Amino acid sequence: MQLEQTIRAELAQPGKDILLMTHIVLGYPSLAVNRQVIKQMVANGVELIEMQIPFSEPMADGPTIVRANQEALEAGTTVKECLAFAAEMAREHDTTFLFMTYFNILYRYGVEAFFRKAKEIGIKGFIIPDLPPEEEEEFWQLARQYEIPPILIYAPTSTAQRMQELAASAEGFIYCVARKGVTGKQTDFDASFADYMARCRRSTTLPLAVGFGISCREDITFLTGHADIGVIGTATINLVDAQGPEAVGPFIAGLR
Amino acid sequence: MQLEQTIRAELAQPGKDILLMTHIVLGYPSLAVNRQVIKQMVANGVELIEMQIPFSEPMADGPTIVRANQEALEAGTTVKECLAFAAEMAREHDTTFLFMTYFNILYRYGVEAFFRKAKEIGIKGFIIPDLPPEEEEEFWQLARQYEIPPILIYAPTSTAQRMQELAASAEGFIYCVARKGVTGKQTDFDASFADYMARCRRSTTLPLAVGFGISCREDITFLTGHADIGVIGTATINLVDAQGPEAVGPFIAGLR
Amino acid sequence: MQKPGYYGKWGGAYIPEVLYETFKDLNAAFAAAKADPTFWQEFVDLMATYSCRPTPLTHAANLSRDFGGAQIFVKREDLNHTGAHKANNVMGQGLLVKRMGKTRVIAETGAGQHGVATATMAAKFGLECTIYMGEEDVRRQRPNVFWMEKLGATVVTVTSGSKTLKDAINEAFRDWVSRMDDTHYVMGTVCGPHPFPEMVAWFQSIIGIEARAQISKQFGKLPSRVYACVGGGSNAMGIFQGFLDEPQVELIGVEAGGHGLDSGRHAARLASQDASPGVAQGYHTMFLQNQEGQMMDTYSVAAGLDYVGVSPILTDLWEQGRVRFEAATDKEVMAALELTMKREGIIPALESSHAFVQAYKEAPHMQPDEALIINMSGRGDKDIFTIAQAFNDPSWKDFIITKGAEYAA
Amino acid sequence: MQKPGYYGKWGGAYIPEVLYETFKDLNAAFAAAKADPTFWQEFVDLMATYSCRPTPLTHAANLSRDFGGAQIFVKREDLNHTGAHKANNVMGQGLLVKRMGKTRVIAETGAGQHGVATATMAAKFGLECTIYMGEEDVRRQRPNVFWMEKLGATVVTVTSGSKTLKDAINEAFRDWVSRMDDTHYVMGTVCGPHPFPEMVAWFQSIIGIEARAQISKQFGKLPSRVYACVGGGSNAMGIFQGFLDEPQVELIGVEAGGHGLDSGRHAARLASQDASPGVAQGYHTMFLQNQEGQMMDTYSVAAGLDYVGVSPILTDLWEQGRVRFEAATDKEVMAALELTMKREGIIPALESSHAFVQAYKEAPHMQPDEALIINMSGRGDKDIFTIAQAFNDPSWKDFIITKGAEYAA
Ligand SMILES: Cc1ncc(COP(=O)(O)O)c(C=O)c1O
Ligand SMILES: Cc1ncc(COP(=O)(O)O)c(C=O)c1O
Repeated sequence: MQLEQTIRAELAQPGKDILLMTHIVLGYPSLAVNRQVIKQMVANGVELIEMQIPFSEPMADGPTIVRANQEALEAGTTVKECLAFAAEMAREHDTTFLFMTYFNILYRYGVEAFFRKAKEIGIKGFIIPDLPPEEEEEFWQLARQYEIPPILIYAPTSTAQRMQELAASAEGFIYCVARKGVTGKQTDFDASFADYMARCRRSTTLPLAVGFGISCREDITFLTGHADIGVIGTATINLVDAQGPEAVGPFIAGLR
Repeated sequence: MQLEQTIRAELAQPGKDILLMTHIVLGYPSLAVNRQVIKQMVANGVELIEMQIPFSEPMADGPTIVRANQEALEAGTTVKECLAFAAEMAREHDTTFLFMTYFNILYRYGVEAFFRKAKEIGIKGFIIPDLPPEEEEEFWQLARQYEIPPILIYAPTSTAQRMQELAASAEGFIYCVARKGVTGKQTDFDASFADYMARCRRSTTLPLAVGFGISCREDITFLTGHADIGVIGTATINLVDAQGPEAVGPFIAGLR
Repeated sequence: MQKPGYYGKWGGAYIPEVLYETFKDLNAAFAAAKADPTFWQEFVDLMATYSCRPTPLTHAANLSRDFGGAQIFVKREDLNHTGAHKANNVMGQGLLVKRMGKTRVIAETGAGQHGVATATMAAKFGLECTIYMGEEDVRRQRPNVFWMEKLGATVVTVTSGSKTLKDAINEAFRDWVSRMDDTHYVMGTVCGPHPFPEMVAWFQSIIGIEARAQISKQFGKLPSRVYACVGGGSNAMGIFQGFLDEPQVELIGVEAGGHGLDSGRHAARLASQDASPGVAQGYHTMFLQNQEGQMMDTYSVAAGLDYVGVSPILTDLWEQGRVRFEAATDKEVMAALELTMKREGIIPALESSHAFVQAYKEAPHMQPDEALIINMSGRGDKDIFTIAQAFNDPSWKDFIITKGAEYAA
Repeated sequence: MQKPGYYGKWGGAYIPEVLYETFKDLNAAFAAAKADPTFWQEFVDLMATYSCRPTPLTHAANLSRDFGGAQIFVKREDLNHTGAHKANNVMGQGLLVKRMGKTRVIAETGAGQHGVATATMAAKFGLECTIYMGEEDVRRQRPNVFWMEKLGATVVTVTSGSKTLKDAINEAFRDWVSRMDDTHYVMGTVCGPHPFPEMVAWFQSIIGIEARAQISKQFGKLPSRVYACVGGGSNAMGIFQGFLDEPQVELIGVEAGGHGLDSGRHAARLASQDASPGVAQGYHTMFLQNQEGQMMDTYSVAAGLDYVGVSPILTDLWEQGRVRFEAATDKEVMAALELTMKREGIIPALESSHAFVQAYKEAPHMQPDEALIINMSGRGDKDIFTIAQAFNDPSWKDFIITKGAEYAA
């Protein structure tokens, strides 16, 4: 509820035809660099930031994020540290922070304890790619109880019926995966993509985010009108790897 | 017939309690060395000489003779050369020469042609270890026709009945294999050996040769009384290998 | 009623949304196949004419005598085409793929056994085939890579994570989410999201059906105990299903004890104290993971047992007390392997040898009028590099050194 | 009447006198076994419970379709325990050894297949075991040496002659003449002195008995042609016996063409002009020998076909025109092997691949309502060193170089 309202409010601002959600793998290459990167993202107007708590089995991620997860863990990043870091970020920045991770991280922490902690920190939503609404009834109840919406996902393979099913229990926004596959590969924004977005739009009144393969101004320009939020994931990781955290500001600034 | 008479005549000579039969692999190490060795054998009183025509599959021979066969062949020794060499030896020396070889050599030459040739050369007997009397009827007929006796073999495994069977078609002498196994290993001349020799003796009136593992004066001394002929095989090959052909004369001279 | 795909609280289908329809179709196709008696018959016929089912049940007369206890019977899955029980599952899924009209299969492989079986099935059914294999395992199991390639499969080396089986599974999922329309993922064991555990268990049940009929015929009564090694758990589930409804038959799963349960270098989930409940690779089971839920590096001399998770069905049976779990160390495994070769002339795979260890420990304490069955999940001659190395065989090493020098020249 | 042990003018028993009694006993024991129906039943039961007989008859549906001619069926001797038809003969002789009360067995081996099978049988029957193997073959087939030793056998490297199979046979005979009282020589093929050809053919006839029943059941009528590779000839005799009395079934033996029949580097006795009648290794047959009767060096990519002689029974059938002989070159063999792997998911041994070559040449010219059977005498995965080398596989070579360096360090 709260998340959707925040998004609607941002979109209502003049000239804001599309919002930006960026992604970061906590602990990669280090929390210190994460801190710098987030600072630049915020400074350059990013509206939502997805913080991925690293997991050893990132099944739905592509090679870049897989490697980032792995190196973050090898560097000793713990869930505890990630939570403390997230608390710091939420405190410092007036931006919408979400957690992205795999279900096992919550499960081992204790699902309710995790919700409680996230609430306390000020996290506004969860993205858990390996948790379909059919599993873990308790999780969905806790989400309502703690008012932290788990962001549901549409895929190009989702039928209209499935989309409606998902929409019925969705809150905040819907994450539309731009194409089949994992994160980090280029997406073709062709006619079938427009059809897909139209299908998404028909099935729900919630804002739509589009992610997977969004990496440049052209992509964001194309998305504008189709989607409410453009998600930049792998692109910033590659950027930081290649040019360091300072490159993030100008990159973000140039997207819209 | 002829062969048995020759042997009996030799044995009738004063002081000749036992005859000596020596063995040579034709072409090993060369026909030239064979010539020297035979000369010394004859000069030192050997009564019978077994000339082995080399064969690629000397199944009944031990390592030393196997190697000798192989090296003779590798050096290019042919059956034709062996026959020519045998003819020369028989011409030069007034000694009893026999051919030892495997049946395939005769078979490929033509069995009758081989008998004819051997007769012409003056060969007095054949020893063919892979030809039992049950095989190759024609061969046994030719043997009678050409009066070249194939020397039959007794083994420690031969029953009294089998010995009698063999004796029935044997001529010249009987070759008693001293022990199980192949040529070239030491033989234990124990009580069971004496039993074996007694069995051999009971089964036939032919002279008995004993071979396999006879290598020194003690062996010959022991055999005297049990056997009519002592067969020296591998021992001379080893001697020539180690000390050259000149050592053969003194060795033979020292055996009786 | 229990939700489908759950075994007690274990199991489930924790899958990315993009696979939702794929799993819906797979569930439907599997349900239809299961309901259709001609499908099972087609499967049995295929296994009878292409593999050599029924595989024999061999009485290990020498070892039974030596131990002076139970009569030891060995279920000979090693005699399957491609050398292990993996063929049962793979050929079954192959028939399902044909029904679904898909044209491409993918699979993970650890030991390489499942990869070879899948490549074989793909050749037989005319399917395109890609096999994911951890870099570590590619290094250890080059012969299997060679055969997969020769059978026409593409082998992709997985360099992420611990570069072993679990990472190959992740990578296969990544392929699948990219290309689900024409592709079926041939999961190699009774793990992963529903319906895989149920499906793989169903195809592998052919082992237990046969074993039960065979022991009754050859021994005249049920065995007292049945032993199977447990990696993911497919061969164990396969044979156990023949006896699950007979409470007097004790079922024993044997996990990889590696350097010992205290060493931290093992892959024992249910036989050790080191595993805890978790959700990964699409299902809920006991995993070897740290406090925070990160999977640990496991270890075993047997690549096929070297895995962090275990079948949710077995976890449930363990929790119920229906299946007892034990672990065998590498050392015990090599000794049991050597003994089995010398006394019975059979060469169990390193994986299978784990089951032999536990049976040999218990046989002497049983009665000669009792029987036990060991499931020999595969043959060991495929493992010559690992086995010869584990025995530290000097002439083998010389041979490899010489060959290496010859190739390098 | 024909003398026993003769097939036309071929065969016989050219044995040293010291083995006379041994052969007498062996003939008697074999005759008694043959006359005793419980013996054959015991043999069939053993093969059913220890190996996996009946081995399947697999319809190679893809290749039948590809060639558009005869329906191709493959008799799967590769699925035998130890991976080849050699097991049939060895287990049969093992039962005979038990009857004779001997406690030690010896055998020759070329490819290593017969050695492994004999070592296996010896382990199973609790016999002492020595295997003779040419130095060349030990070098080529180290994995088999490793398994023989692990199975408890002593492997003796034979350094005489050409250091290959024929020399191993000579050496085994040398052992036997030294120690016939407690020792049986398990001859590995339908060669050697009587009663070996008859005995080995008898045990191997189980292949043909099964194949005939299977083709009738699976195809509804007899095959038009049956193909088998011929080294000594045991797998060929095994399957041919199922169809010898049906003149409309054409029988084709395929020998090793090596680098080609004109090259002089081959092992084709009956399919080439290079062999002539001879007597060696205890029997009379066609040998590859020179004018004076010295055996020649033979050559084949398949160690098991690399032999100077051939079964006297097959020589007789060839002379009678009942069996047609062809040769397959190494090159053709590698191509047929590759095709069979890719299209049918089966990996024939290099030896067996010779039979596939000829069948593939002829299948297209036959009718789709005709069947042909290929006897797949063994599996190829045992031959990885030879096969990977023959394919000149670069990653295999890298793997061996790396392993070699690791061991050398
Ligand atoms: C021979 C063999 N046995 C057992 C296993 C373990 O798998 P599971 O526990 O699924 O039977 C494997 C896996 O590769 C294997 O190859
Ligand atoms: C698989 C296989 N096939 C065939 C042969 C050739 O022998 P035979 O002609 O006696 O069947 C061998 C011999 O080692 C073999 O291993």
